[in-house]
Amino acid sequence: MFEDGAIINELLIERLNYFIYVVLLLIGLHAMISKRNLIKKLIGMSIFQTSIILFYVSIAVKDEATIPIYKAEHDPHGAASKAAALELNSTDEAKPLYAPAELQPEETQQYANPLPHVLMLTAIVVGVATFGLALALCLRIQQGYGTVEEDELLVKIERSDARYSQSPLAKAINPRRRPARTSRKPRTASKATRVSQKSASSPKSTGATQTKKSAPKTKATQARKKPAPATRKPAVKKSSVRKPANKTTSPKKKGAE
Amino acid sequence: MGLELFNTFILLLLVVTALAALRVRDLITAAAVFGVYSFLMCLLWAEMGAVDVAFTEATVGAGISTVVLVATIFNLRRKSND
Amino acid sequence: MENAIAWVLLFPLIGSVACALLGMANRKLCYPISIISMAGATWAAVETLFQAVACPSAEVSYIFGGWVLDLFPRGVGIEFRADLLGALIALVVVGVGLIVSMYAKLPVEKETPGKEALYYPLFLLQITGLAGIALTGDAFNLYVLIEVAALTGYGMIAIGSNRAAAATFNYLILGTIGASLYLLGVGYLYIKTGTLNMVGIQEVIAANNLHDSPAMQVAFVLIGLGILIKMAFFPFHAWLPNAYSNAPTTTSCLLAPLVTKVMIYVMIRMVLTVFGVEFSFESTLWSEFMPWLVVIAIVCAAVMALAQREIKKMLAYLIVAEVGYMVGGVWIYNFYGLIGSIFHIISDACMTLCLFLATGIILRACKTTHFDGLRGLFSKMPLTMIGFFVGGFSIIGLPPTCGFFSKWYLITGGMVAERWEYMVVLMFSTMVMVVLFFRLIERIYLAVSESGQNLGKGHGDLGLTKEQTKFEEAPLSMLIPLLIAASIVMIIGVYNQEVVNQIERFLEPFNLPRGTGH
Amino acid sequence: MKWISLIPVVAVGALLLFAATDFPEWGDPKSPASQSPVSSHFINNTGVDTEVPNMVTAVLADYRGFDTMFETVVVFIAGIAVLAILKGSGRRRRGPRTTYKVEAEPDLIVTNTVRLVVPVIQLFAFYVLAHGHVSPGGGFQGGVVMGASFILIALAWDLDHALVRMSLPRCIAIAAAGIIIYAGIGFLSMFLGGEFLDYAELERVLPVSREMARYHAMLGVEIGVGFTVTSIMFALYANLSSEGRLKGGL
Repeated sequence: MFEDGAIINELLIERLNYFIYVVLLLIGLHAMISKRNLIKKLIGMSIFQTSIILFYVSIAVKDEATIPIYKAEHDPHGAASKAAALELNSTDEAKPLYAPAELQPEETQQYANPLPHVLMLTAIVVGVATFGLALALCLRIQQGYGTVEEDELLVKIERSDARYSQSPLAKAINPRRRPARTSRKPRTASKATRVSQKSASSPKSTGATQTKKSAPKTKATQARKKPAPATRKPAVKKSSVRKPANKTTSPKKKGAE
Repeated sequence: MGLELFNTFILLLLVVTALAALRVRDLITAAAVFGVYSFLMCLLWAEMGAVDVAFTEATVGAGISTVVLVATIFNLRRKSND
Repeated sequence: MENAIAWVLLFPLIGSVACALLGMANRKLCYPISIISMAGATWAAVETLFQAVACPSAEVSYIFGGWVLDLFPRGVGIEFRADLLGALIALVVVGVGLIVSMYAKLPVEKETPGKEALYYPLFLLQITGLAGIALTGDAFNLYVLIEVAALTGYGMIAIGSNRAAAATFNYLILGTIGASLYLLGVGYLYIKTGTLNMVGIQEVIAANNLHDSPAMQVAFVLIGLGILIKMAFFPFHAWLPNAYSNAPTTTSCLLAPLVTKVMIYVMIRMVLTVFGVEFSFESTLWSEFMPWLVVIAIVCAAVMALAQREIKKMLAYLIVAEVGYMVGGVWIYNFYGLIGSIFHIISDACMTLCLFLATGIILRACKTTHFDGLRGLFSKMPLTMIGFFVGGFSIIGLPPTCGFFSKWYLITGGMVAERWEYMVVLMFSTMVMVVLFFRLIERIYLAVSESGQNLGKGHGDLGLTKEQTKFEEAPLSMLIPLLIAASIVMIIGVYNQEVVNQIERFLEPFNLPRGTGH
Repeated sequence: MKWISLIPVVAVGALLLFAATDFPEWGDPKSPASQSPVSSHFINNTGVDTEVPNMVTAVLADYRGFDTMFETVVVFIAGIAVLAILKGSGRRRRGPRTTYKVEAEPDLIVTNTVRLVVPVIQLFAFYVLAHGHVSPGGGFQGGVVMGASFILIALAWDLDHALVRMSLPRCIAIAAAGIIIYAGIGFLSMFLGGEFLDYAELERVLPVSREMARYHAMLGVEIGVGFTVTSIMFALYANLSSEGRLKGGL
């Protein structure tokens, strides 16, 4: 039905607003789905939301209508109503007469519909709230993973997930070693392991398996995982190394907070 | 007719700025173009009689959003891969 | 008390502001404040429910700002309407909120240290948003409340780890698409009907005969799509498992039972109250193809749940499967199916709460939720495990629990409506859940003898010492909410007829088919 | 892979264009939205009900005041959530921040200009807030402008300079106070016998008519909104520009 020239014509000429809002909405939606950069996704999200607001504002438009603020002759505190009030103030029933008069239906046509405007004020504010929150998330992701590119992020997340979802049976070679710090509080956990990394950076325990370019957390993962299945000794050694390292970090953390 | 032309012009410019904001690889530029987009939108709404909405969009969309976006990008990598 | 319906929201709202203010001075105050405000809200919700039950029209209407219906046209003010369905769901929301707020003390202290004054306000506002969704009678107000619930949800999930922040970002993008599509759909409704009040919209649809209007059809699709994204229906579920399994314990305890279920409530509300039965089921094709989508959704979610090795992830996929149940119950277009759907919202909220509370305790005790970390837990914490399995049995659908009865109605609905595919898939997923939970039972109950001896072969290298299987029950502030939740699951199961009576009374005026729908 | 994402986009687009053909004429005063009793009531009776000339303000703060309260709450949530997400996470500083090294000394011309401009901006913010009843504006716009003035201080000097004037605990306190003002007016009218947010009941404590009680209560509500928005907008900027560390310039 879109091949019909009349409809295209109607859309492009008479309802350009409706057409452009759809175009903007699609641009935003496509950016949200396909862009790899998280900030770009957010810009797309904002475009998506503004296009919907454009649609609502388009609903409110009336031909020949002005903005939804009373003109002087309808203003409840304007000159016209004051004059009326002064004239009629002498009688006892002044109050109902003082009250501004209701507009007649033909006068209603002079003003744009205020309701969509109100709704969109709310929507704009909700939009900026979401936007701010999403930016905070971006910062947090940057701090955690060092990137806001989705494809790089996915790789790093996959690596850290592989560590968290590892079975405690596979980890617990040494029965006395509980599967400590697996999934909760990864920040402190990663910190502890990182410090342990620094203190125990002698090549004997960790080996040459580390890569320099990845995030410290994943470094620690590899360092912890690799020696464990190989032999018992490095695991025991590592745990003994990590304990004091953990102790040294905890007061520092308290101080920072 | 003059207003209609203005309307059409802004609508087309909106599409251009929206595409440009998503296209450029420099995020600061993207933020700036996004600010332009918001401001055009504000103009359009003012023209359509939604003065309150336009005012809010001018302060929130073109103002605070852009500032906050730039402030965030300063803490991230400026170049984007797409 | 005539303002009870407003107090349902106002109690948590005041509580959150008080938490934010007083929590800055002393963060220990947050926990009692949240309990008090949730208790108040629960009282108000109970009161509202009783009012609705007592009222002959079975609904309580409350218009904010004094724009009463006699003097002003419908839709001038924002209306809150607690019919039986809305009041029931609101009660479930604040009830779950109360239980979780009791539970929250230790997990919040442990997982988000120093952030209590920020966490509790979000927690309470989440409940405000969800309870508001259940009660509101205004389509746009619903959008605002959805966003309140969504934004607090993002904050509550991302407050935890970096991984949670990454998961939240996906949730935020998808959630915003969903909410925006809903907003767009409301715009389409508005452009065709000129009102935002839910009852008003339906009046206009009926009066102007808008059943075949393309804009209305598209509005229906947009709203439906938006809600399906928000409720994590199968193809759109991508945000849910990661977000819930990485969230702090209290957050997942609150969000998992409520968010998806409240969105299903919104779908039922849209179908029955806003668009009307005739429009939703007869003028659109949704009742033709949705059951088939539900079949795909349930099968995929059940299989994915089967593949998980971690309780939290597994439960997250179970939620996705349960969403499929309830959506199917709506779209088979049958009286009993809808009863089952509504009842399942209630019972699923209770049993999911039960499971997540228990999982939180497991996580605290074992530091892991991996299946292999659970060996011998029964001898360590028997009460917690009983709570866990009450929830599990309810999900499977064993008789004394409420899950059995809601599933019973769903299956009856499928049978009466002759949607065999839906029935079969319900059976199938029940089987999957049996496998899931008995796999856990095997690990938790059977793998260790009572003396804590290593059973050795056949169960892998258990390597548990006596110390590890020593009786060490969870702290009372966590155990009591779990036991309350477990007993609620049983109580609703025992008194299921009372609940069903009210749901039937709510559904009576809609003239749903009791036989085949078409 | 990129073309896969086009499928849903094209589908949604086709759907929307399909519906667009069913819309009423552009700017048609007889369209259902413009003709509905609700919209005409707002246009015809706002003056009678509330005596506010700006219908948008009246609908926003009074007829749909409940929405607006939650809108304020949403802003509050955003502030709290951003604080919660970023608090204590910004200690590990790395990455490209150093490439945008800020000059140690704030620029003389900039600071002096800002010194001159900020009072004007703040005055304008008050004007926008208070004059929202008769002209475009209101609590949100005024609040945002006010918040922007603090952001300007933070930009011209550095964040510490602005945080001296508006520390983060104070931000939260002011934001909470805004909601308390808003909800408090609602409660007051509830305790005076009306529904929640029924400002007309305030006539019993205000020496004015029911309509003017609505008028004045709306101003109070807008002030509450302004409080919350001001502080949260600044808190957003402060947190995002410093990754939650709340130190240093941009």
